[in-house]
Amino acid sequence: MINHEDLQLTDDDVLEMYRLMLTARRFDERTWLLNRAGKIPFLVSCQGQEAQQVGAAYALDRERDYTAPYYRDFGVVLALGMTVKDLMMQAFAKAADPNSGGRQMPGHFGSKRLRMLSGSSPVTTQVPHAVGVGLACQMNNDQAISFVTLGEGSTNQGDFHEGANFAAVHKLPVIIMVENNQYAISVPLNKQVACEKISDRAIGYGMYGETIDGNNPLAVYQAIKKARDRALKGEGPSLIEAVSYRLTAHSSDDDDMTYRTQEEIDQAKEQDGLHTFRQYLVKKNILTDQIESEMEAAIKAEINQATEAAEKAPYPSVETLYDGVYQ
Amino acid sequence: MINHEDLQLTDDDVLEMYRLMLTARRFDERTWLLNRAGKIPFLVSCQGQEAQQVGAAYALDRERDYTAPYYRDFGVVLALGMTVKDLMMQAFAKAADPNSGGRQMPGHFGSKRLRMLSGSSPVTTQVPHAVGVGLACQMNNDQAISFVTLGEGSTNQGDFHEGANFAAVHKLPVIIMVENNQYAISVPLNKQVACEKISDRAIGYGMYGETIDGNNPLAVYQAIKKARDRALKGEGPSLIEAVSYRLTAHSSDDDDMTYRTQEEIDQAKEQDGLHTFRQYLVKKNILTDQIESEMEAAIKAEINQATEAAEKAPYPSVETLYDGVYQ
Amino acid sequence: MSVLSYIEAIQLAMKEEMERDEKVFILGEDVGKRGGVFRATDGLYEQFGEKRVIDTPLAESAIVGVGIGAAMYGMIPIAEIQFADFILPAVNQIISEAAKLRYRSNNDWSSPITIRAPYGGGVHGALYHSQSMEAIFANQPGLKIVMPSSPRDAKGLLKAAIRDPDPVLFFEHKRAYRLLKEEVPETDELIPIGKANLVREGSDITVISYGLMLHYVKEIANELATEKEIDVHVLDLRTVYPLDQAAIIQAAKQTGKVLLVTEDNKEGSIISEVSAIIAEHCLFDLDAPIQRLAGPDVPAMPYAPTLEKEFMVNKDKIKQAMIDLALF
Amino acid sequence: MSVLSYIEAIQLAMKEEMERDEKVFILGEDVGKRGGVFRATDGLYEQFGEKRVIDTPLAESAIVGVGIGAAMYGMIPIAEIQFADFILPAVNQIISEAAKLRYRSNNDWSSPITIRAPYGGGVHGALYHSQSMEAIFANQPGLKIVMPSSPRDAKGLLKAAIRDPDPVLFFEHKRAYRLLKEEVPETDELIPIGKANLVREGSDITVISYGLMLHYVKEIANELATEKEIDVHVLDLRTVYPLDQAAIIQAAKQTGKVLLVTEDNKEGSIISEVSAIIAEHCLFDLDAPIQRLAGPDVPAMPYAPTLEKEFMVNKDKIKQAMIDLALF
Ligand SMILES: Cc1ncc(C[n+]2csc(CCOP(=O)(O)OP(=O)(O)O)c2C)c(N)n1
Ligand SMILES: Cc1ncc(C[n+]2csc(CCOP(=O)(O)OP(=O)(O)O)c2C)c(N)n1
Ligand SMILES: [Mg+2]
Ligand SMILES: [Mg+2]
Repeated sequence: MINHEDLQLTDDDVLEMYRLMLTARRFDERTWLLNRAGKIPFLVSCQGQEAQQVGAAYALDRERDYTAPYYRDFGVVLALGMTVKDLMMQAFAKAADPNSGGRQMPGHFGSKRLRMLSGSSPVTTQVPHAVGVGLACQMNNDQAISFVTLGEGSTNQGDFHEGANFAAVHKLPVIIMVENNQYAISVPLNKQVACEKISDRAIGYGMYGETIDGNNPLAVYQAIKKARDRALKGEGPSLIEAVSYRLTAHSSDDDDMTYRTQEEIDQAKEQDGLHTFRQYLVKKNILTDQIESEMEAAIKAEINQATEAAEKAPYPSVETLYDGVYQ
Repeated sequence: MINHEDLQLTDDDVLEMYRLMLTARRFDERTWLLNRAGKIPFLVSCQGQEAQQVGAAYALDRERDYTAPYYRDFGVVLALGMTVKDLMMQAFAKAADPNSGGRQMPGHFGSKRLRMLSGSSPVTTQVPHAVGVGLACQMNNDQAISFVTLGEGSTNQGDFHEGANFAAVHKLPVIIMVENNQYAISVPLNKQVACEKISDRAIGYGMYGETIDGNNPLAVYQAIKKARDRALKGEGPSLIEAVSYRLTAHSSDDDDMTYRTQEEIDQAKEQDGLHTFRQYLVKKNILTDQIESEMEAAIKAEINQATEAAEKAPYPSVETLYDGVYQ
Repeated sequence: MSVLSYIEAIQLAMKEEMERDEKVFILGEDVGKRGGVFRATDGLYEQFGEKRVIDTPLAESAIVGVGIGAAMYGMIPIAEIQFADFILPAVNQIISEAAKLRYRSNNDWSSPITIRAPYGGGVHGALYHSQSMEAIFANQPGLKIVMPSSPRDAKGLLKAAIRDPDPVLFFEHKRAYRLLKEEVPETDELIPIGKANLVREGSDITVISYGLMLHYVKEIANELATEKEIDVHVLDLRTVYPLDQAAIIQAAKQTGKVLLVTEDNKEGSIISEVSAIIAEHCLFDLDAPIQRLAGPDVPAMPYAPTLEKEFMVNKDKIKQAMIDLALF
Repeated sequence: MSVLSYIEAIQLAMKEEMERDEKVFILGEDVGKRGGVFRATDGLYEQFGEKRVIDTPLAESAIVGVGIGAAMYGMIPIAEIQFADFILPAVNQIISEAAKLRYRSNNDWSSPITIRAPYGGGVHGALYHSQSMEAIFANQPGLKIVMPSSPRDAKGLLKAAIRDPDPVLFFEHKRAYRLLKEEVPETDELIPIGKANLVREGSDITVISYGLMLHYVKEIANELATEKEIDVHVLDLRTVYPLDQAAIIQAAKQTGKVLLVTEDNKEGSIISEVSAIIAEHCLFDLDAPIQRLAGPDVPAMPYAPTLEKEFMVNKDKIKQAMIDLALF
């Protein structure tokens, strides 16, 4: 495993990264419980992808850069400043949801304050948007970059192609990170694409491409950091493929046992970035038993409070239906 | 230059290829005259691309294969059995136009009899169609392949990406030939793409890719022949980029002097496939002065007759406007 | 006869057509092993194999475009769009290609594709899993748009769509999938596309609708007959494009008081065209302004239950509109 | 004041807005060196440079999508779609994204993009360079659709569209580009979006239209006043979505006899909604059925001049319809 010291990351940094990953995981687990208890109608899960999400977000300038996260990016948005309470408000579709005021489903992120572009449900539309932000950064000599994620299945949409090509032609400061979790709902990778690596698509755009272990947050951090440097130096966009595995069903509406086996999942769990990174931190003596139990307890408390607050919070009121169609 | 004997092409074959190329060129030249004389409202030109068009079509099984030619493919459709008269009927928008009965603009080809898919004006939509035909061939164990062309600018449309990826995943008998003539109307190649070769896009689909000299009909013949063999053997689709240069304005409505220089064009003319292939045939003593002058005379006569016939032919009658909306 | 749900009727229609004709095949996202995210293609992958029930890459323009190509070859594709909201990347293939292919080739080529897509709200689907998309396409000669209101209709209309020589958009209401159940004949029933269906004769008011809303209208019509002695004439459009003008005109003339119902946003909806047809042909037969009941003109229904409910046309709103019109 | 053609007015509107506000930029196919295939951006590349007049790759979904992204950042993009017919690959970006961005983010984000596209027939453009595309989008709350009928309107409306905080589709009639010329004030005139324009007061019949057709209607109204003493009330919709209901209702009531004109296919067109508004609000003010004059319901106008002429709504057809209605 890459050493965090070599990446100029402090022990506090990696502990914080782990805390964010763990928060995303525990939040996700809680929403499954809430869903099964009939308290929230829907969820879409990040389990198995926390490492790449937090590793990537950590490599950004979180005071400057623009992001267009996709629906699984709980790790990304937590790292960028969305709180557990914000996300719980979203899960419960409450008025206090900062993403959409309860208008959109969970996982549809967005916050102008956080320079996080509002996302929709049709996949891949965010790629051209992020490219447009990159164009605007370039036009305005803004020393910021534009970071966008999507699933590997979504790279087959025309908008991926058109957006990536546009970014490459204009050498825009854009990072496209593909979170390859091996499935597009039920469709396995080999029925989605025939190329060896999704990052091979970069060649056809004339941009930098690289495939990395998405289970290793440090590898992702490193790749995104370098991509960011290239972007700021005017060397153009990058296509980074982070490979992991979707550990849960696609969403609370899915039954993944209709198309894959428990053995396959169990095998993937051995690579789960949350656990391997935990082991790394334990071995380095950064994560002690005490720190870990305090961390778990704090996260649990935060999630409990958020759940309680969200349960109590009001829904958007009926008259607001008509607001915000036009300015 | 590749030798035609090495490709198992007879002298008659290459003479016929030249005749088709020359026919396309002379036809094109005539339509410019007709347009400037106010006799036809519009044309789109094939000049500079005849070599790749005829070379490719010659490599197909013209009794079996399916094609989806794009608007410049006068060389392709002449090789496939469209006649000069047919094309002149189209140029004049007459009822006898077999492509559309005068409903579509020149260059919008289609004939069920010739297994030539009907094309439209929005670029690149034909790529998924050709892939669908490839899928149907595979489903029906039909020993035919599906051949589709488009301009290099059009490879930036989402439909190119989606169609190519679909073909690759299902290993379909499809050949996508990109006719790279360096311009998309006024936009030069370097403002369209940043990749080194359009055929590099093949890597991202996991299909075979190759860039060839589109001015050499034998090189194109060879590449398409091999791609066809791969397709029939179940080895999947190919992306062939044939490089040439658009010698005329984009269409009769365009003024290319607003965005490129006459010097650039003059330089490109030196590579013009019609002339270099002519030289090859002359050097090989296949094209003698006598054969050439007879050929030119015959083509001229054919074009004259076609023009006369098309001028006299009736327009579609007014009542037919309402036909063919539904079966 | 057996009792089938709306989605079972749809599954059965496809199964029967695939058994009948080898050229029929299905393509779409998750239609294979998964049997569709709503399970409309349940069992078909097992029965017909992966070559006839194709899990495609996630790319709607290719799903439709490849389908059109296969149709040009002579196959009969059924393309599933996972949610109607996600049909938009395929609009160019549908409008520029499928709808115009026959016309532009002067009747030489055709594109007998059926495009199925679940539409409609009331399922906590939020902005992008709740929309009605028909109006976007309901001005494209060459296309047909079918929206069944019951299991029996769903089966008969889908079979007709599959056999139709022209492209058909087939929108299925996702809330109807498991809500509606009825006896569906085991015979090979085809219900003609392009014809509206007079589902109830009445003399007081005329209500014209389609899809799930029509189901509610039927139920309310029965309630009003007993509760208020209001006798409602109900026309199910079934095919929302092109419209069955003669049936609309006749239904409007029957009572002279017309209510049109859709769950789509109001401005620019299907019922606007229905209203225009009536205003053009039956003006002097009308005793009341032509009423339209529709969703509000906000982009789509939000996720929060308060807002979803406020958006959605429901039985209460329909009933009130019918009573108001009867009293006019 | 100087006399400008419709396309000169459009060019000038962009030039002035780009001079006024650095954030305004143009992107599209061939808009740069070439100055646009119709030359609407003529001279702007030279004046503002290649960073503000961007020749994009040939990909409409990216043109709109990148524009939306830049707009989210705070820029003001003017996206040119070369022909309105080729807007279809961008429909998902327009409807799912631009139109819904403000609403879905609860008013946090917005997308002040203007999308210009030349539409309309009568230019030997055949099936795919002649279409009217507005009806496809005229049911999407969050969008505005503007279609000017004169040079002065073109300039004032385009400037208003560029400054509008929400996405605007701006359809320009390509035959009007050089056909229409008039005095255009040199002042910074903004014409409000969302308001119809009463271009002529009259007492016999009301004609409502937009775009090039409105221009013809105006001309004929003047002819009929002298030739036949028919006094025509003419309303220019200007914004075809969302419609100015109050102005439509008032214009309909003014004469009680209404003719609606569009060059689009009839079924599902803008004028269907106009008719429905009138039928809902003015039924008892009407003295004649609401007439619609439109293109026939065939996919689009063919290339052959015989068929193009038969398809196209023209002055003769409009005049006849106006006389018929006056005599009703
Ligand atoms: C345009 C569009 N088509 C279909 C869907 C339905 N859908 C939602 S997620 C998904 C699979 C996405 O797979 P991938 O891109 O690999 O992302 P993952 O969910 O695996 O993270 C599909 C088909 C959609 N949201 N948008
Ligand atoms: C979807 C779409 N957008 C725009 C156009 C207008 N247009 C016609 S040809 C063309 C350029 C095509 O360039 P390329 O693909 O390189 O083909 P070439 O004309 O050079 O052979 C453009 C922009 C179109 N026909 N379709
Ligand atoms: Mg995935
Ligand atoms: Mg080109």
